[in-house]
Amino acid sequence: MNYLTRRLVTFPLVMLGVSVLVFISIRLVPGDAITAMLGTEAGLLTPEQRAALEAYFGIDQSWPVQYGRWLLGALKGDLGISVTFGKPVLDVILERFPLTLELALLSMAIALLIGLPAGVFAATRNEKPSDLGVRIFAMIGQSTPNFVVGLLLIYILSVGFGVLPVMGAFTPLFQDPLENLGQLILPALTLGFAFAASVTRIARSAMLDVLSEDYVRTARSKGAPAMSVLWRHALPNALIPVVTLSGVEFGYLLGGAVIVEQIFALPGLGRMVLDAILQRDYALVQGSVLFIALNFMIVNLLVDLAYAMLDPRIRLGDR
Amino acid sequence: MTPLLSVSDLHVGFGRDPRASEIVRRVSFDLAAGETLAIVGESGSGKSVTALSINRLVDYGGGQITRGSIAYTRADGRTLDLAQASERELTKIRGGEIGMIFQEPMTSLNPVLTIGEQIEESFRLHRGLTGRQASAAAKDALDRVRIPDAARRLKYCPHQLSGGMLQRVMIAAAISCNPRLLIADEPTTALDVTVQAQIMALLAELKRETDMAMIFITHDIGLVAGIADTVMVMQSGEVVEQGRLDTVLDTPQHPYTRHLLSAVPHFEAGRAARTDFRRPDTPAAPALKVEGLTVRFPVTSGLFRRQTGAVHAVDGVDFDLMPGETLGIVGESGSGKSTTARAILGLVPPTRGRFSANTNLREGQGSSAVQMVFQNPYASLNPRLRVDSILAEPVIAAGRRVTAETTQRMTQLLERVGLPKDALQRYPHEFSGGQRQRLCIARALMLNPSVVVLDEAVSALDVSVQAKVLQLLVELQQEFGLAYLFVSHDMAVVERIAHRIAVVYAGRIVEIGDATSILSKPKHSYTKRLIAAVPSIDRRHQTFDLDTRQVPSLVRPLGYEPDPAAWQRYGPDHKALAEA
Amino acid sequence: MRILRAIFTHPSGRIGGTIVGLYLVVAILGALGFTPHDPLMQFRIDRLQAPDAVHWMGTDLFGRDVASRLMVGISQSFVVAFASVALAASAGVVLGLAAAWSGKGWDGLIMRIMDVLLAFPAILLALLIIAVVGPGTWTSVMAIAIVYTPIFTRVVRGPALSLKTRDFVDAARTFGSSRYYILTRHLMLNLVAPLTVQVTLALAWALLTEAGLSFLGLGTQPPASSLGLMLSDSRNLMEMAPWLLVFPGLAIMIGILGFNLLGDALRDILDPKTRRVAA
Amino acid sequence: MGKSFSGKLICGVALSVALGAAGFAVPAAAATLRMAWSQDATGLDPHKQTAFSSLRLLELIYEPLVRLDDALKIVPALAQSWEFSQDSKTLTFKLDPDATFQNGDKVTSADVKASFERLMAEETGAAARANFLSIASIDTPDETTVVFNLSQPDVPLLTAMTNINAAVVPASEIAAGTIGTKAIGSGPFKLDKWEPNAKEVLSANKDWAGGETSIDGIDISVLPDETAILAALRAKQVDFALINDPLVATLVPNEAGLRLDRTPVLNYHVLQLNPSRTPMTELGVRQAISCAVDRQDVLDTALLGEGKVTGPLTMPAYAIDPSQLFCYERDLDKAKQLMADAGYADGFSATVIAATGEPPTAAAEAQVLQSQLAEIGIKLDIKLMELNVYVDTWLKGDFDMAVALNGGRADPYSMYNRYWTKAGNLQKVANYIDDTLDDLMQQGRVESDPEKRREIFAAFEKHLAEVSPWIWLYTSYSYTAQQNNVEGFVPTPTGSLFGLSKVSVAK
Repeated sequence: MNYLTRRLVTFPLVMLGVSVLVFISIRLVPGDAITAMLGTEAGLLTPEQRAALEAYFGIDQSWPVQYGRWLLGALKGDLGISVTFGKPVLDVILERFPLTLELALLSMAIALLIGLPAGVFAATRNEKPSDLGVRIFAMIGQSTPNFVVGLLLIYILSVGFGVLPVMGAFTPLFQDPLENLGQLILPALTLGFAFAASVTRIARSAMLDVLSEDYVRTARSKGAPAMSVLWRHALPNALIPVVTLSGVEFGYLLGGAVIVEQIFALPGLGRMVLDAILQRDYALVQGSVLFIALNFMIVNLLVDLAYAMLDPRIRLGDR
Repeated sequence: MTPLLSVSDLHVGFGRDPRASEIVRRVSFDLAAGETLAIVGESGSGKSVTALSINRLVDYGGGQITRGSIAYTRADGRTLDLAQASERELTKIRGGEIGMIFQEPMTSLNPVLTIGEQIEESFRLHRGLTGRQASAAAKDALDRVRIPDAARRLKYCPHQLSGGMLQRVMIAAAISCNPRLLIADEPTTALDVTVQAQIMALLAELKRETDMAMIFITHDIGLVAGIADTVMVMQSGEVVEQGRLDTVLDTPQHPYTRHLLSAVPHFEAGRAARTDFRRPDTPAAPALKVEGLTVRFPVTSGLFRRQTGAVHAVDGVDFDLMPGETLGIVGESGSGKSTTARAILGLVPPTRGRFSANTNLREGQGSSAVQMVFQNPYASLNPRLRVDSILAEPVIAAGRRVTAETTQRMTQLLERVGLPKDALQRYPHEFSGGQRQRLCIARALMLNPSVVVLDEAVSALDVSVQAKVLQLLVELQQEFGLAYLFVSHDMAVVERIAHRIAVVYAGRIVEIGDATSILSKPKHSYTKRLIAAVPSIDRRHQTFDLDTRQVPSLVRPLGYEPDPAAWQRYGPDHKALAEA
Repeated sequence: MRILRAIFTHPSGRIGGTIVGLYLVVAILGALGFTPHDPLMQFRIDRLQAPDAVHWMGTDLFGRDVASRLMVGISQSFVVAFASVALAASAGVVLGLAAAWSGKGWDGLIMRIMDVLLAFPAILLALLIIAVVGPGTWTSVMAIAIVYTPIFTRVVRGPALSLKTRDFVDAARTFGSSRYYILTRHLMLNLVAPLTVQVTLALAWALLTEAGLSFLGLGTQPPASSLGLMLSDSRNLMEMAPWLLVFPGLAIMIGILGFNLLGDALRDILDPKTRRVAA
Repeated sequence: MGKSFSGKLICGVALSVALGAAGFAVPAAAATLRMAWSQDATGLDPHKQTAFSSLRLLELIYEPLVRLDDALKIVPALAQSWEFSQDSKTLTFKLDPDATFQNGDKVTSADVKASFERLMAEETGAAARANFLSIASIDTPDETTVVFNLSQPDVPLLTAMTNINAAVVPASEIAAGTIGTKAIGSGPFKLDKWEPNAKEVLSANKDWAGGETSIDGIDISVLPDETAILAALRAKQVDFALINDPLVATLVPNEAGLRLDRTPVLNYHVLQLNPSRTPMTELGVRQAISCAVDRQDVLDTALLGEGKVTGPLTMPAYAIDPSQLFCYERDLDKAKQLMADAGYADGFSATVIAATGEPPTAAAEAQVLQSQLAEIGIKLDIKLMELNVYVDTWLKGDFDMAVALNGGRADPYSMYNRYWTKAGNLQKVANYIDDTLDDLMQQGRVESDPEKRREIFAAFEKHLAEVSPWIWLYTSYSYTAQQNNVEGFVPTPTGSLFGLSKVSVAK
């Protein structure tokens, strides 16, 4: 716990760093909310008009003043108003987050459901043809850009079968679970494909390591049958790298899968941030990047907790 | 009566073509119920592979029995050839009829399962017990191996127990189903001497209690003297000699057996101590003088890591070391002996105390006057550097240029420590453990030091190699007039090299003085216990007493200072800490 | 050269090594201009030709030879991947070693900064960097490098911390070896193995990231070609001219497969722990 | 143990397939039009928004006084009739007495006055203000009459008023400061819900003065990838879609059950030169570039021929046959000669900027132009930029050349006064002006006789093509794709979707 509390103490520091970084970098990008709204017509504005719009978008003051104001608000839980949505940033983020969270969970479930058994299976067939088969499949999964997978899925389904999940919308899970799943299954498969591949590879190599450990030999010397050796003795020990990987990937997915959301037209966090950047919606970019960073760190914390659950050495020792 | 186990013409190979790479050849032996067979050999002799072939765990290590049979008589009298048995039959036999314990208790227990779960497993698998019955059985098993407070310990995880305790847990799990054969693969090698004695005593007692046969694998022929009925000596995968214990020990036939018995250091209670050095009567400048050396590590807790106490790793150690003299520092793990050595080399900052080598160098800095040889020759040489770079490092560190003269010294030293001339152009992994330790010694001598600190310098080596390296050290000492600070847990080794001995316990020297005197007439209770625990071929059929005392905690509250040492003299050069 | 022999006796190393080797040859040929046609030459009359004897992989929207562009694209993608990974690895080595060696304050500071970079969504970080500097080969390199630096820093810092406590480092300290000597000869030399493995895997990822950036129009700038750019350019022509998608798609898949296989093999060869498994 | 693994695997896949299939949409024949586009509106303030994508949405909700029909003729919208005074200095509108806002209020002359005053106020920050600078004051003699008093004759003003930027909004909403957050217009559809970059839900405005719409509403999905739009059309998930990329649009007719409509638009593709930078300062160099560019070839390659080569004026009423313009037939020899005369026989290097994906063909155009100009020794370096970065760079005039898709207007003066007049707001982008251009523009502004105007602008167009500050290339099409059962959509060259108010969906 000591270790975890110490991690929690560094949270605000990292968040502060992220906020400064995003604040500065988004402002360094040429163009602002005015050119984003008006395009080349912005050239028709008189200086007075421009000043009025700058005040309207809240970009009329110096950076430090803007940052200070924003930070004070953020500390009070007010991340500002999104100029494209005309709503508080936090509301916008929370509207988009359920989809992103669900998509991440679904892809992770797919990945673990396929990757874990495949990896364990491959480890027991070390260097045999079936192992090679699993590994090559995994590598193909890892080596295909996900926009290719996504485009192919859409093409094959729409041309070959004439069916397609509803795109561009998101029905909350509790409103209509079937429709919700229908909307998310393709993107989740697209993301889960590569993710499953990584899980397979990590699980395989971790299992191989663990299977050569002394305690596995001990279990065998006690007459434990092969299945018990695999699932009860070896797997819990091999899970740590799998948890690490899943945590990292899941953390990334919570940041929104920009490309897949783009292809499947999902209104998720990733596309929202991308659009916010393109439309120079500074408050929304700042707020959502901060939110994503927070998610990432919370997931990392959860991963640490998962380690502790898996491994009593971490649970009971004070790291 | 048919023997319990009859192995004949066993061949075991590894790799893609097992027949071409046989590690074990032509091994045959019989073992009767209730008897103990000791398999003795050095690393690579095939002793462990032989043992693992019996319960066929060798299959999982990539090995394969290529020829021979292992006839095992089951409880119902039927004989089964284990070499041909199916995996299904084998799962029944493993754990149920043949138990096994391993060398490293720390890694041989599953770190994520509790002790209880791991012992219960055997009962579930072979006795069909579940739930409360299984835990009750597990508690009984722990009681059987004399683990105090068994009910609570069942919920512990492996990392919460010491090595000795874990090995008892291993034994508890292995014998839980009353196997008819127990295979013990170097079960005490990783343990301290006193703990080793406890485990040996436990095994002997269990053997008396049950009618269990045992195969005991070891590299230390002295260790089996107390427990074995028959002995089998192996070398390079083959059996070179086998027979009754007394016969083999008293009238060894094979040269290798004779070599093991004679050349290898065995503890002789001071009779084998060196006598080639006498301290000068008039006070002379010591090569190294250590006064009041104290090393403490802070113990912190809470969010802000406030210091709440300190580990008193070394507490007020004084000694001096004359040129040409060896001081052996003896103690068990956690006693502070290695920390002392490391503090002298500046690897850990001393909290207090002074030490001076006979050159005027800054304290706490590595100096060319004091050099060190580490325990593990595999870890103390950078695997990515060539030998010439390794030997050049001290020279470069001392700010000197690597000249032709340097290279000449390298070649000379390599030759002196017995390494081939072309060694300079090779990498550490091309050498054996013993050769690497010679390399380390050569490196330590590059700068002509006056003191060499040898931290368990021969402990990781095979027994016969140990003897040769010790011999080399003695020769070098005489040749260069070196002073050695020899840190070791192995009384037999210390006896061969030390002129004087300091016994360390819980961070303090409890007894110091002339080697012969201390080894033959120990005065401090800890020294006595330590010496009593040392196995020896002289102590044949002698059983050890069970002793479950633990090393006291070295963590002290903040500001704690120990009482000043009260010494009691027992001779011209022999004093011990007075005991309450 | 010992390592080469080891790679080619390892089953997946043989395949991976061959693929990567072939790609390197193709990349070098492409970079030196030994292509069947001029990759930039537009034969606009022959646009969108299916593969035939003259254009083995067909032609694109501009009538350029896809095979030639693929060769140049491979070399371009390799340049981006290698350069960004080299940058990230060097930065990671310096930062990781600095953090591991100096400990306490510096360690905390460096690792917190890396945490900031890690917590920042990677693709957005790359996007912002590119938007600020303007797209181009070297901007992509920089962006990918910055995204990977924290990963390499962690990869270096972990083993460096454990190497720091190894006996041979202690031995060096007993001689009084300089910090520079210990860092370069004892730590860095021994980090080569874990780094090599990480590098081959990162190369595969860098290829994918380059493709992703190109998909968003932020990677290599036309008329130069890269695997990612060829793929993303072809997405709206997928039905009219499938060869535009198929060949670069296969090229990127097989290339990444090669790096991954090679990485796995190197891990087996260089990591003593898995070597034991193989024995 | 392999068996149980594969068993689990199959179960998992089967489960997900079953779940997926259940969630797939069944094509429905509702009276709600399901529509898709790839770019969403960026805001709801009709006075401020200038992006095409925003205008497309706002045209369904708000109404201007007058609008353009499919032949670019000015037809009534909120105003039933209008007339210029003799001296062209007053413009009087009669409002439709039935016109009501979606909040139930009547549309009155006061609303018109308030709307234009808001548009003209500098603190509003409306870019369109520049088109209405001649309005001196507005009188409202009665509820349905609005009189615009002009400071000088301004014939193009009426055309400018057809733009949705001149929409009439409720005066009460202006007072409440809710323009831009609530969309309350007088148009055929009401905005029920807007999730930016995701979807819009529109319902028919039953009280619309323009008549009754035959659909109940429009559901718009934003599908950023146009191949996904095509897939959605194929799967009958979408009834109607806007498509930007000709590469995607050309695939639509191959599909039975889908129809593609294409309308030539006023917007023009152009290679902008920057005549303030050497060597584009030289007339000879600019003309050489014009001669070296094969406009039809660029069109055929980058747009698969989907468009029409054009001169500076794109509106049919004013455009002249491109063959009459300077060097519209590619002439490499002449180009080389011009280069040599200007002292650049060996060519030069320059950078051309283009926006990624805006238009989708920008990168391709740049590459063909690069290849064509290479033939006279000009080495172009292509720099693709994110749209906003491009706009920023463009507005600063910080480029050698730029590939652009610029907006066209029904009136030549409103279309080009920003660039080719001495007082033009975007002179710093155009960087070229001469007396002839400025004179012709001023004449065209005040001339109300259509025939004379045409002559003035024909002269203007010829001169502009000859001095070649920019190289006008071609106009493309706006595409709408629809299921065959969608009937009655009439596209216009402005790209307006107002025609959706007449659309019906057959069952």
